[in-house]
Amino acid sequence: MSWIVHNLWLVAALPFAAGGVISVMKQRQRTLAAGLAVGSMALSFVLALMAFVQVLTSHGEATRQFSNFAWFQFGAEWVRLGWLLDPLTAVMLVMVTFVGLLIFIYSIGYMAEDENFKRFFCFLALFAGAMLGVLIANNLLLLFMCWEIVGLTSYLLIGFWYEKPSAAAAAKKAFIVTRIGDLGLFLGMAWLYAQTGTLLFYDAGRGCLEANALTTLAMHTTVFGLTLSSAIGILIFCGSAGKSGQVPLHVWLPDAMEGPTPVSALIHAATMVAAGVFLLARVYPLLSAGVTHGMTTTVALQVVTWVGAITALFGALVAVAQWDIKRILAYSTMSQLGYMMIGLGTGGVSVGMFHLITHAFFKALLFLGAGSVIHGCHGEQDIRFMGGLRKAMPVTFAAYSCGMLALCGVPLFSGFWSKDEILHSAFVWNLSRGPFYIGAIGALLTAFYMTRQMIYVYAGTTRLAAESTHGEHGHSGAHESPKVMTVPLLILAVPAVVLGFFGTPVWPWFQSFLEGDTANVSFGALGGAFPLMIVSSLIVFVGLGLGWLLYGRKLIVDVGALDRIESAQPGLFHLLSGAFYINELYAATVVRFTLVAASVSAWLDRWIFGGVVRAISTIFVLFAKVDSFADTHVVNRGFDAGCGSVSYGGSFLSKLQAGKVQRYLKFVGVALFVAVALLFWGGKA
Amino acid sequence: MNAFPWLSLLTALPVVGAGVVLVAGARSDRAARFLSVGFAVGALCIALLLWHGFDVNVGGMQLVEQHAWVPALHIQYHLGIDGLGLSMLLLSAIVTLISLGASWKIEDRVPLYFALILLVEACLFGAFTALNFIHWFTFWELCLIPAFFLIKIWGGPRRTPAATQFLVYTMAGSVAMLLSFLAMYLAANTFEFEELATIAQSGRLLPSLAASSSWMHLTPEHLGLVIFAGVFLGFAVKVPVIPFHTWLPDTYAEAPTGTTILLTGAMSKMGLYGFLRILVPIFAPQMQSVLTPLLWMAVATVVLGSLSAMAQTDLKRIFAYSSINHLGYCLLGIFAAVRYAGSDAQLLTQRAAALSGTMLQMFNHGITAATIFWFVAILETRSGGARELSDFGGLRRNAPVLAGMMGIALFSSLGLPGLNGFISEFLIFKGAFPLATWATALCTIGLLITAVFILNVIQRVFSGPLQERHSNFLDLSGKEQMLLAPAIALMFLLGLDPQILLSHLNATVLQLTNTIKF
Amino acid sequence: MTPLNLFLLLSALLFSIGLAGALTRRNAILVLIGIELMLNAANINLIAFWRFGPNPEALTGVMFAIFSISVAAAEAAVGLAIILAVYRHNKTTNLNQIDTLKG
Amino acid sequence: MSLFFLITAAIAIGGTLAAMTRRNPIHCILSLALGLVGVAGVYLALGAQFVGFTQILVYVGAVAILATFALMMTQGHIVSALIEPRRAFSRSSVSGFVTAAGVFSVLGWAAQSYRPLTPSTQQAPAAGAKEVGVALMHTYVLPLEVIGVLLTAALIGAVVIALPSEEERS
Repeated sequence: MSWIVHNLWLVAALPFAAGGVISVMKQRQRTLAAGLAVGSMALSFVLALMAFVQVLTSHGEATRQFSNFAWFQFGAEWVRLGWLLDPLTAVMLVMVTFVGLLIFIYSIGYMAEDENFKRFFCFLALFAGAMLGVLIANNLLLLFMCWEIVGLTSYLLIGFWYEKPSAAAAAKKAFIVTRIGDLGLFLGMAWLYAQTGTLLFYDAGRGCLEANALTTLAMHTTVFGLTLSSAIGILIFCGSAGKSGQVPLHVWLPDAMEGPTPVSALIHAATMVAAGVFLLARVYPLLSAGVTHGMTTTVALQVVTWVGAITALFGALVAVAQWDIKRILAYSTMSQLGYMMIGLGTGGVSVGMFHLITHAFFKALLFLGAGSVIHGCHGEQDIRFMGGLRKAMPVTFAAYSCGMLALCGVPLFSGFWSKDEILHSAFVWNLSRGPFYIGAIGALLTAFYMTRQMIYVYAGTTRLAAESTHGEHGHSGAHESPKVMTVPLLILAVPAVVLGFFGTPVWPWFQSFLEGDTANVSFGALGGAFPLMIVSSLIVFVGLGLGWLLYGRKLIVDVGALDRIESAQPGLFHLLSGAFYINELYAATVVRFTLVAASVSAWLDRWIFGGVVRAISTIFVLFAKVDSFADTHVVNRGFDAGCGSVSYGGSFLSKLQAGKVQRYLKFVGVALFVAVALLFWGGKA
Repeated sequence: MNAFPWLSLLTALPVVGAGVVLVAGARSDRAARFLSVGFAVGALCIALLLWHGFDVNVGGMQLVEQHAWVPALHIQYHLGIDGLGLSMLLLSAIVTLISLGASWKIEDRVPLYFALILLVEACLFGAFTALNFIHWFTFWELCLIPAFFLIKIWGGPRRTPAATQFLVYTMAGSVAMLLSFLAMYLAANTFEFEELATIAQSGRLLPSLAASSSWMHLTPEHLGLVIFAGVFLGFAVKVPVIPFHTWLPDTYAEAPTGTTILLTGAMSKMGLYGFLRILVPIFAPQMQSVLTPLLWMAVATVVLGSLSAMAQTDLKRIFAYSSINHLGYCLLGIFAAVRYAGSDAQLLTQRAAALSGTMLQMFNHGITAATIFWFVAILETRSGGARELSDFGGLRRNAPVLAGMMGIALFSSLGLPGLNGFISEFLIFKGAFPLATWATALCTIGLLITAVFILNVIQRVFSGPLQERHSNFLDLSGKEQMLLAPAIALMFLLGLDPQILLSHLNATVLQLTNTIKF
Repeated sequence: MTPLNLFLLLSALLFSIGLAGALTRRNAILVLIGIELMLNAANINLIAFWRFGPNPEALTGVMFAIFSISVAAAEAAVGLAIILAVYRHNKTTNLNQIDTLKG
Repeated sequence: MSLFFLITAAIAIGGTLAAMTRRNPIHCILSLALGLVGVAGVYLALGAQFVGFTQILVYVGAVAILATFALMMTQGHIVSALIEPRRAFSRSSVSGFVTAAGVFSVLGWAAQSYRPLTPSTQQAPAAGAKEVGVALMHTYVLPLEVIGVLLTAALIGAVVIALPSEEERS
């Protein structure tokens, strides 16, 4: 086993350590903090490259290597953790560290004026560590732990501007909504553990993703006629749906744009949301357990596909009617994640992962570009107030255009290849053509809304000054961002354009790499995929054209002007801009239900449980009352009288106690009289 | 048999401490504070020494001290610890220190207060080491007295009803338990836990119960259930299990925060300790026969506890309910462990996971809850006694370190991986899921709601705009950071390397899993 | 009427005279004297019962009387001393004016 | 029923009556001495010589003298103060007399109606100085010692009580 496999943990540990060190540093040690974070990330990147090379140069079985160790024991068993290096890990490592490194650098510029600069880098580093931990984990438990820490850091970063109540609320929402999904993952994990007795993915034949375990899991059925593997798979999918913003757990993702833009780029576009897809890719053997020769599929994969399809369409539809530049991208991200799910469900790991990788680059690019735009417009995020930025921010515009074209799937850009492959696998899916049609519509919409955004932001003249009251900083006009921000943009633009060539049907290097094969150039494959490519290209161009038709022909001048769709179909537009009112629906149902349940529970506590106790105590009090009634009116009558006479007698006796000795003596005499009389006549009787 | 009496020494030390604090502290409050901390540190040192000398491969009792006490009634002075007892001793010692730390600002009758805290500690030590019912019961009850006075004298505005409710409620449970044990004594002629367990596991307890106390012509099985119900009630009130919990929120809210720390950190563990030490070895068949209601109770404790916490606005009440919720997971683990009879390897593994998780959770919850209440105490003193959520907001601006450290404690309570709460909850769920699937699945709701209300606390206290009146709110001083750091470090330590604790618990767990027979 | 009854009657009369004196006189010394009289009446009873009792050889009644007289003497001595002390304090022996025993 | 008894009884009754009714305390004490002599006679009539003579020694010889001294030490210098005012029918004296009469009525009733269960048939035993002395030195030696101690204590106590206190002396 090579050095890098043994020490793969360093990839995750370095940023963690950096985060830990930064957390105890002084607030003003800004340069050091940023340096530590960037340095650790750079080192991780180097290590990731080494790991990549290691995988690249090994063949067959050797492409998957792991290193396990014992963690703690319970009863007779030990819980073992470990890390794993396989093509999936390697490619993700490189992507995350590379994108992460660029975003770290970008953040130096973007956050330069923030007073909590140091804390930002602390959180970023922690996030990177946790994310890399997810990638290298060879144990679902370890993966889950890092997964949760990813969620935590996401929470911290979304709520980074904690003084904004909306940011704090968005952070909370993100954490809770993803946690709902995580509970499914948690249960799935417990179930898997119970069934297979291990959570190690690969453990020389004993792991839970290896043939022995999978055969058993696929054989047994459980509720609803699901096979165990599907049931567990669906539970695990809950977790990834939460993280990847799949319907119905998507509501947190648009709100998460409250965080600083680099965070949106890093976490909510490139890496964390992709972790959901990565998780599914990781447990793909489980999801697909029981599939024989690709003829049938499993329930779990169907669920993944359909949820992905719905999300893809949903995100694309809603993105059409957004005004916030980042929200458009957020819904777009959702939609693209849906594509990945479709790809994963219909075509397998390589299809989904390819889009994941290309998407990570161009979406990070788009977000960073959006961040640059926001930075240039002094914090303005509403595209209605932008416009004409092509001249003001040429570099940003150029880079952004690459990203936009890649996202739309314009031929030869990276997004084209990966999306096309998804559509292809959806097309040949044997169960239904539904996902394919949905995917096609989504692609059309994607091209449409991106055109709309581009035109709003970059075309025409600036509308920023028109609304001078809105510009908080009082600057006039937009300006280009500093080099520290634009250089990462340009670097990212390169893979956004060319990365797709690593996975074309002609030379499916990426796919073969993931499967541990060597890729061969075969032009024959092009023949099968070619018609579909034409179709999808057409779809994209129709979308672009539609966008230009609606927005480009006659440029927007007035800030307050209605959207073209809004003026044509106001009802539809509002439905879309309100994201189908899912938030409101949840607020009215789930949230309300929980709140009601909470107050019911408090009520139960007060009136039922407390009530029983109170009833019992009341019964006792009642007894006491009855007793006291009897006392007052029956016993006490006598008792009172007795008391009265005692008190009278007391006062009488106290008068007797006058200190007169003779009077005392007199009583003795009387007492003697009485005693003798009693004795005498009593004795007689 | 009777080696050096470490355990007696450990129990006696705080008692001596209480005396010294009362006498020496009469002159200066400062002396009282430092002396009490000194004695608590001494106790912790002894506990750590025990920890160090503990033989991790032995499942049974160690450091046993056994002397006849009242031979006619078979009452013995019988002490000993296994892994569970040891971890509880350590927990009590730590929690006492935290409690003392959080009580530092008490100004009224200082020596008495600190002496009472030390007395509680002594009672805890006594209860966690005793192996004879009467001996144990003495400490169990004795514990209530200093706690009662702590609440009654230093509590909040509604302290008197709270203290009375606390005392009467727990006493009622104890009385039921005492009666049950008397019945068992009549049957088995012993008060020894281990002997009773042996007798019960060999199936001789029920026939002799029926022979000795044939009450209302019940069958032996029913009689066994009645006896079990009595003992169960005693522990259920202490833990508390919903619906026997109504004393808890009032008590925790009204008690001075230092006392709340002791109550939730250590005293609530006495109930769970009883479940593991007494109910599981002796009454496993009875538990199994009423397992469905028991599981419902566990689910209710988890879910309703967290939901009620969500509905509260007072910080102390929130965390009071949160305690109920967290201990509910322990109940789930315990009940799931006794669900199925048998001893095949699979079952034993699940059981071991559930019980390991339970014991770990007891320790972890003690540390975490105590630390959280410490932070509540800090918030309380700095804001002049405010505890309502609406009293705070935006404190992170002025007190970033406080926000960070308290955040860590809160996330530990939430069950964030990397911190201590996660491993125990995972083990419990891991073990309980195959044994009691639906109950475990329902309990995950509790995990979610816990996240909701804890994040809510963070949001309401630390985020948002800073309230005007807190503009002078001070961050933690260096000294406070130094004091709190060990607790936080412990959370990380146990979260990252739970084997530290589990290695000591494991032999005990193994033994316990094997005692569940029917 | 046996002789015993006569003695008893005499004793009762002397006792009542002593009692009447103790109750009516104002002078503390005279009250004390009344009490002494009552003691004497009791002694008469003791002697009479000894004399006419079933077992006169035992001398029980006589002994009782002797001891009683001794105690009475002691009592008289102490009582008179107390009266002296009280007088020195209150400048009176009139019991109507001495009520320090008042409760 | 001897004449001796009747005489002595009459002396006793008369003396004591006078002692309790005379207004001049000196007279009272003197009458008391007479009455006590009568009681001593009654003892003699009952055959208890030793007790009778002890009675004379103790009461007539000591207590009466003591009372006289006490009287003189308290109010002896104001003769008029000694004479009690005539107020025979004041409320308290009437109630005193009534109480005494009541007591007498029940006691007398009891005394005259008493019937011994075993009527005595024996002669009066001797209870002279010798018999009493033997009994005191044998059967009753412990009570004797105790009474000795008591008397000593009473003596000392009386002295202590009667002593003037510090401030009175100075």
